[in-house]
Amino acid sequence: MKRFLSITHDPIDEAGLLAARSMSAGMGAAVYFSGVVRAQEGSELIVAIDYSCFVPMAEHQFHRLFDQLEQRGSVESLRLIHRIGRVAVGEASLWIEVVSAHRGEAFSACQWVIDEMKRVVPIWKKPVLVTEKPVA
Amino acid sequence: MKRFLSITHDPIDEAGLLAARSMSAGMGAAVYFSGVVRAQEGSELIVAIDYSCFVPMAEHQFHRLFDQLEQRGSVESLRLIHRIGRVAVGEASLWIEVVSAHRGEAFSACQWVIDEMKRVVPIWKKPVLVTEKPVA
Amino acid sequence: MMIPVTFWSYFAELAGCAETVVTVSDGATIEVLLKHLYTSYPALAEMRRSTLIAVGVEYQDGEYVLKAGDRVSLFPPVQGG
Amino acid sequence: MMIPVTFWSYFAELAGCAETVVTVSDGATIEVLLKHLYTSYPALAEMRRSTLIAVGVEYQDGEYVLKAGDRVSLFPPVQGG
Repeated sequence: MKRFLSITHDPIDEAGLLAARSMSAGMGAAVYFSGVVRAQEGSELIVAIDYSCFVPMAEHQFHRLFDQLEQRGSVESLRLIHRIGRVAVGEASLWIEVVSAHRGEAFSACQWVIDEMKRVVPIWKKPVLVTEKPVA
Repeated sequence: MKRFLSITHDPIDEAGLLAARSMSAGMGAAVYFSGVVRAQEGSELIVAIDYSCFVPMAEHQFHRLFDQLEQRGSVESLRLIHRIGRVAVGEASLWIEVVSAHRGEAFSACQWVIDEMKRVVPIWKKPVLVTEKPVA
Repeated sequence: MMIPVTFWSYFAELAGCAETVVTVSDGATIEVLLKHLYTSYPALAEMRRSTLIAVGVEYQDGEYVLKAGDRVSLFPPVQGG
Repeated sequence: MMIPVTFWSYFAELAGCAETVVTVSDGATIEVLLKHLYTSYPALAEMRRSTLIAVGVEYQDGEYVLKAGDRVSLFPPVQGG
């Protein structure tokens, strides 16, 4: 299984990621997920989310998940980018692409990775409220 | 619900579709599916699929599905492009994007539209075998 | 009443044509129209269990009562995607 | 044995610092280390039911026996995405 993981402060370049996609002739499905910061977190209006991350552990836990997925044998490629630091409302914090022979596998693998990530990958959110002063 | 439907002979321009995406501040999830023609159809090696379509009925049936989705109220935008005519191996025949507040809704709506399409939208496939002569 | 009928996908190959016209009496159902059709196109009769039927752009079944101006479509299971 | 401990996310705010060092005897478990920690940082003790513990980059529980060189992390439930 091809894998690409990036935990980065940079904005997620979806167009660039798309342009770099490769699929072999046996593959029939690509499923993407783009998770975007919403203007509301619970009942509060926010302008951004500050993501913090224990990076070495996050990378290790992501690769453990990828290892498990690889053992299923149905996914050709998985690319995942998680942004950390301040992510403004309307910007993507997470982007995942799964390439597989069939769509069922691609959809289920993509959702599985997100579910498992939310269980084991050490990343945390801190909402930046509308009332707060911006960080320079 | 914003909707965009195109049944077209032209190649699917994923980059252009991505660039044209709009999401309001309340939306947190975009799920995309790209369905690509595989080199094998059943047990036979193919070079392309010829898609035929009863276009007015296909459009009508797609919009009936979109109407049902709209009644759920959770999807902000749905864009669907189905290519018809000859689609070579490795090229996309179908592209769908669903934008929703939450990822669960976006994933389920995207899969539901594909499942229902395969049940009711009058589009048919004819594989072009490796041995066949190309159509000029 | 003359009802135009269109065959889609490989049904056109089985029928040997993509379109035909069937004359039925007023108040005839699709069931009646199919009986006429299957006499003329026996290869289609063999596919009857996996035949989808539309009038205009809506699916209908054998009990549908045909009206002047209806256009009928016959096709095999759909395969989009 | 001196074990460095890191607090992540709002656990650092509750503790008032992001890192500390706890001295435990050889063969001590994480359970023992937590007892020391919770005496010094009572605000963390209140979070114990929703505390995740890692040694290095792997999750561990209270029964894990600490070794020289281990680095412990304490943090609240994760929230990626």
